[in-house]
Amino acid sequence: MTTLTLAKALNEGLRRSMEDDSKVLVMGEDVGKLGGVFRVTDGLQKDFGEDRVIDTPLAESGIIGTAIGLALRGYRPVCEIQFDGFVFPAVNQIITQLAKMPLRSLGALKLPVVVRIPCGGGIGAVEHHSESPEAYFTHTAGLRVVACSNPADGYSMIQEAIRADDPIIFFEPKRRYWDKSEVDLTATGLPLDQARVARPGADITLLAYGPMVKTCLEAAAAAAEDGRDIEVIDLRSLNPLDMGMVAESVKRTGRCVVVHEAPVFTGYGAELAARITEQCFYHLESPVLRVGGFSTPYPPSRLEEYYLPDLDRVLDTVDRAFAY
Amino acid sequence: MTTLTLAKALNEGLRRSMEDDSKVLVMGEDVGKLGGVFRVTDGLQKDFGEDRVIDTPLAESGIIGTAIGLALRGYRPVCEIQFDGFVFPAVNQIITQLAKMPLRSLGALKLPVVVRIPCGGGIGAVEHHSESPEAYFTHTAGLRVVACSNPADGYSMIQEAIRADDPIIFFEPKRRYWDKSEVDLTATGLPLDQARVARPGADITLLAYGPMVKTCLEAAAAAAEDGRDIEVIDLRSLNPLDMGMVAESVKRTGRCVVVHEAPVFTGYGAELAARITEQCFYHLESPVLRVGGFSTPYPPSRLEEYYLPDLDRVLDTVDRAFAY
Amino acid sequence: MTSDAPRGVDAPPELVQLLTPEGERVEHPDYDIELTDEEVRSLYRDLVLVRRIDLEAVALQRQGELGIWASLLGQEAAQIGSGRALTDADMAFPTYREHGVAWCRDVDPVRLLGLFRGVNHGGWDPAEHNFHLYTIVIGSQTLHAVGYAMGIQRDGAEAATIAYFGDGATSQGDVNESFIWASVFNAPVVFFCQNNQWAISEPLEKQSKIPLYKRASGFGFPGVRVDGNDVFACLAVTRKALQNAREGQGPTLIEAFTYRMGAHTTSDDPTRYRVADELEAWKLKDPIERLKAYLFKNQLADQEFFDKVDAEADALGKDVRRRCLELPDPEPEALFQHVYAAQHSLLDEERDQYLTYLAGFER
Amino acid sequence: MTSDAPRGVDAPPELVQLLTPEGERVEHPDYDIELTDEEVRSLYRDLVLVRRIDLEAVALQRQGELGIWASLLGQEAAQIGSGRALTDADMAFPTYREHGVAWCRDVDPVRLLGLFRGVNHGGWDPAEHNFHLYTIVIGSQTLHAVGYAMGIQRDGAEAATIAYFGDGATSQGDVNESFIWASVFNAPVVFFCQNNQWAISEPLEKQSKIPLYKRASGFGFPGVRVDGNDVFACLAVTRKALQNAREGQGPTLIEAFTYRMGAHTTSDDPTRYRVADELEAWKLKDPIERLKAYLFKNQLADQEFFDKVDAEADALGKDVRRRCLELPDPEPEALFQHVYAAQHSLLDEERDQYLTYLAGFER
Ligand SMILES: Cc1ncc(C[n+]2csc(CCOP(=O)(O)OP(=O)(O)O)c2C)c(N)n1
Ligand SMILES: Cc1ncc(C[n+]2csc(CCOP(=O)(O)OP(=O)(O)O)c2C)c(N)n1
Ligand SMILES: [Mg+2]
Ligand SMILES: [Mg+2]
Repeated sequence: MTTLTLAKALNEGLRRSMEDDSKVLVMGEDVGKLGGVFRVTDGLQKDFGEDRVIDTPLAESGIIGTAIGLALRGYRPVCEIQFDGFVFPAVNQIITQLAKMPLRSLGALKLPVVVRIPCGGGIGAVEHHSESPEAYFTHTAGLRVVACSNPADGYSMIQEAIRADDPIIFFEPKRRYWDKSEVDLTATGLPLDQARVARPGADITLLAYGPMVKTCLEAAAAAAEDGRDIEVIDLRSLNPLDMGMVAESVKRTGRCVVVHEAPVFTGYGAELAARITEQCFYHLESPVLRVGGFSTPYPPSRLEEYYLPDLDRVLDTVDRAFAY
Repeated sequence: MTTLTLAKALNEGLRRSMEDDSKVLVMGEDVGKLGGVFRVTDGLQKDFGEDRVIDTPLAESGIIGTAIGLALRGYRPVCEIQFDGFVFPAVNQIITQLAKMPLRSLGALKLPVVVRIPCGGGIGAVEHHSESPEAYFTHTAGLRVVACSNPADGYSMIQEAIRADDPIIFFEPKRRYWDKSEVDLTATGLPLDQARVARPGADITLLAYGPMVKTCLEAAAAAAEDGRDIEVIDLRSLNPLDMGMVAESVKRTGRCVVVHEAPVFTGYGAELAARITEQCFYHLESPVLRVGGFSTPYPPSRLEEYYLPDLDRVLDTVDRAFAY
Repeated sequence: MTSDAPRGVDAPPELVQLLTPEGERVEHPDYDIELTDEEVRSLYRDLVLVRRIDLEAVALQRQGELGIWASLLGQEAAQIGSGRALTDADMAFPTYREHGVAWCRDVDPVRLLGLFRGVNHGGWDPAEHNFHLYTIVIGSQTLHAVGYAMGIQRDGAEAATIAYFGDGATSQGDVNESFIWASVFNAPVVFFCQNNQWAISEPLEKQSKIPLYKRASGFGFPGVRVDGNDVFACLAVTRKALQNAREGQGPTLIEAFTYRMGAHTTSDDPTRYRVADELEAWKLKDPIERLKAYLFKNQLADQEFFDKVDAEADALGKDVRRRCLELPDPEPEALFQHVYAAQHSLLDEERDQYLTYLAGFER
Repeated sequence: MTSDAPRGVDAPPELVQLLTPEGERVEHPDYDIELTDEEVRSLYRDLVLVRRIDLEAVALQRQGELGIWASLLGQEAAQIGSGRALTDADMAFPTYREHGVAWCRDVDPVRLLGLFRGVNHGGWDPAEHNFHLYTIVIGSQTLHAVGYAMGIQRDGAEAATIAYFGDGATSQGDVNESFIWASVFNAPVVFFCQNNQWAISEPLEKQSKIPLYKRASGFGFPGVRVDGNDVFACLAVTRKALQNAREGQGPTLIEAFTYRMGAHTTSDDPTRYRVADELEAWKLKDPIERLKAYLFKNQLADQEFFDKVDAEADALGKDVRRRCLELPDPEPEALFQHVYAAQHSLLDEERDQYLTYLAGFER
């Protein structure tokens, strides 16, 4: 076991993938000498060379489009989108090409492309640097969408994502990049599509992923002091969803609150609520409630503490769930 | 009253808007001499000239980006995206600029841009010509999203959309372009954000918009023969949602099925289901069920009859709702 | 653009032509081509056969057997010329209109019909033919071609890619980004733009004020305009550009100056936006007629040869038709296949539920 | 690029310079400029003041009063030169670094700080200053500038727009699309690219193999490279390009060859990717020093003048600092304001619920 930050764990995961498979490439803006603005690719270009760690022109559509071409030639590109808000120029290549080309080829083509996206707010940044665009991708058939929440998962999940033969949108909670925890550098083979009980509990189920897992754990700890036993599930994979674990938990607790940073309206939480309600209808003591961003663009940073779900808003919603 | 197809009704609505306000422009690929591939802009260039009906270069990002600039100069551009599947190159301009610029300006700027998108399947087309991308836009704060379902609404809604000061994504169900009905050409002032009871009923509420309204009406007619009284609501506005009308109906009927062509997973129906469940929890006799596309890219046309929700699938889901 | 001329940003101003519309062989200082009689005849045969396939597809569409068809009529020389310039190791990235290139890459014509008939979105294995799937979203494939070319570089392979696109496509951001990437990485890629003068109803002036081949100069690589109805010139110019690419000299933009003699697709009605005269003028530059005239004049082929090719074309047309009608409709299970390479629980669930639902009707 | 020279695709090969780094006034065949002594002094004053504002902002960031700051250090001449070329009727579309242009457009410097402090996303009314909001998504604003210019055309107004962007931005699809639109519609727009040699850590070679001003030739309009550290040349070249645009001669691409003397932003650490020597070399070309030398040499200003400007700069810095600290934090209600122009039921509901929730804490 080693203690690593999430950024460093991802860096180690990338490094190991590149060592294991010479077809793995890293590409994006400033991923080379700079090591990425969050240093997730730090040192990789020095060790693997400019042909495998590619500083690209400043064009996100170009990054994904050429990554597709490289994948068609047998490479396994790992693309970095510098910030969540800059994925949109690449959305056409992601939605119309990356997601659909395998089906278009009737299975002849595989596109093992990983698109890494630092996501979410809470770092006091300017506009476009704090977005949570996961719902755009979970709604896009043909993509797998995952989000890591801690160093150990980051280390393992990035390697599994690179090993997978499907295109994967890989979300990294940027405000957790500097959080540290124990990582087993020898761990391998964790399935990419399994959720994780981050904290077992009996009274209500909190569903979260990425940055909100920590917030939910804190909320659960606070609630425990008041004698409320909250279960927190870290979904890890958003598409596909580990519905087995989710349904088991909600049926057991009878109540569920979903937490994410993205706007609630047509957000990923809507899918969770709708699906859970359908599958657990007779077990629900209250409707599945959602805590998330408002139906507004992400606000300037001096307002983000109001915008982002925090311990208080989570617990307030938990209370609302118990009020039914 | 005049009998018009939906395509012609939209054409008349555009014409009237252009007559009423010289700042209204129409722009897009092939909107000029050709009148658009669906002829919705037929004859407009002849009558209003090339400066107001602009055949643009083949670049969707350019269409929206320059429309924003024109709006900043006081114009009211109505952009045509030729087919739903080709909106994605414009998504960056729509999401990061069109939707967010008014807030960015603290209200100093208004962006009265209408983005017309022929949407949905059922016309036997090739890939990318049958998409239902509404959820990407309903999830994007700062946009209004509407969908017309019939000639009378099309005629009125396009004019209201052009008159509105907010950016609007305007969906037109392409397989209904040739459906005819009565249109009152003197009608004005219909609020853009109100749903409509397309068919009153007492037993269950069907929610639909755009192309699926007709399908739901057919399903309701068929169900009536079996003595089941289905209410069909045509949402018209997806964001904002006329939750008042929806909740009133569902509370009254106790059951609800949502129907759309887009994939169910993280689709707009998820929002409806989640929101309705929260607001009508004690009234629901069964969970809100969803009928929609599968979690696959839109299939080749010889499979679309299987992919698209039809009368049978809607009624099967209604049956499922009653089985709870 | 000889290989020893400076590979700068200036492209030659004239149209490269090796065969006049009247079938006269002409010389060009920078391009030449040596072809055996047999090769010339086989080029002719290819032109005729792909036109025949195209006509058959149009007819099939008219009869309701295809949902739509994008005709290559008039663009045969651009496609056969460039397609025959490719080696087996080269990789081609087509639009939706490259039926002639597909022919050169040994893709069974019936395979092309699948997507137009609506039984699939693309019916061949790109790796088997080094011919990628048809791409409908304008311009997207140019970036794939550059990425693939970057892969070739990393493999140290002796190969290049060719990216096909139309005049309208030059306006897309992706196409321009692909120029940047190709230039910056010196990628072995040839950009082959068939300027058929129209993007549906929009004439070239809506996309560019200057000749398209000059676009390359803004990105630091050579552009050349070739007579797109001259199969010799298309072959020669593409061959040289590919060779340059393979030798590490980077990308070239080729503008094949040609004409879309038919409608944009079978859904289109060109009488709404263009005058008949234009078509008449271009008919005089027909790519097949000029090669036929050349063969005749130079006694490289006799009537018997032409008759034989025509007969072969007819047989091919019939065969394509027959096999088109035999194309099986996909089963509903196909909806759920090949979406993901690995298992996907959501899709499995949806498939199982749906097949159960369908089975209910059979009972 | 004189106005009577052919407005073709060839851009002049050399750097336009009117003032050497040593402060010598030099002639250029195509560009000249007549400035009164007072105007020269006022240019100097602007350069010094905007540098001072910039330094103050950097200091404010270091002290935690701003979240981030994008310094214009080194780019003052490019911004003041081009900014002063604008008439009131012209409209400017900046990136996030155009503090000097904002100054020329009479935007109170404190207004610029709002977005960097995090109290808003853009704190001025663009129409009031004909200076659009800062745009962070690289390249997006170039299309807005072209659209706005198309509006000017439709209005028949005597005005032009100027679109600012960096060297890195030239790789974005949007920027290239904006070139196409500008060219096709002959829009009155000037593209002003500040090539400061770096896009965060990536040197120019990652974006282009050839000088950036040559990009324009591929799109059919003139490109010119100007010494971006020479305020006279920037003023002269931009003035002429704007005039051409207003007169219906279409767009021009100006590449202002300059240098980002600071970090990309205060979050950046340039020592990771560039050598200190580079900065030293560029310091010799400092835009302010050369104008100061010129003023001295030509006895257009004495020490008293320079002292006065410095004092004014200090006062301005202090004032900006004081008013920055006074910027009020937005109230939570602001979350919900200005998202839509008209009423929006969903937002109303969310606002009401949230404010009720917040009120619960006050009790
Ligand atoms: C991104 C995108 N926008 C719009 C379309 C619709 N469309 C199909 S073909 C076409 C014109 C293409 O013109 P060009 O590039 O010249 O190719 P051609 O069809 O003439 O071969 C258009 C606008 C599309 N397929 N993709
Ligand atoms: C679409 C997009 N991608 C990435 C970024 C992150 N980013 C901010 S500035 C920058 C470099 C810009 O370089 P350049 O255009 O040369 O302008 P400069 O900052 O040097 O003035 C990058 C990559 C962004 N803002 N927008
Ligand atoms: Mg064309
Ligand atoms: Mg730069």
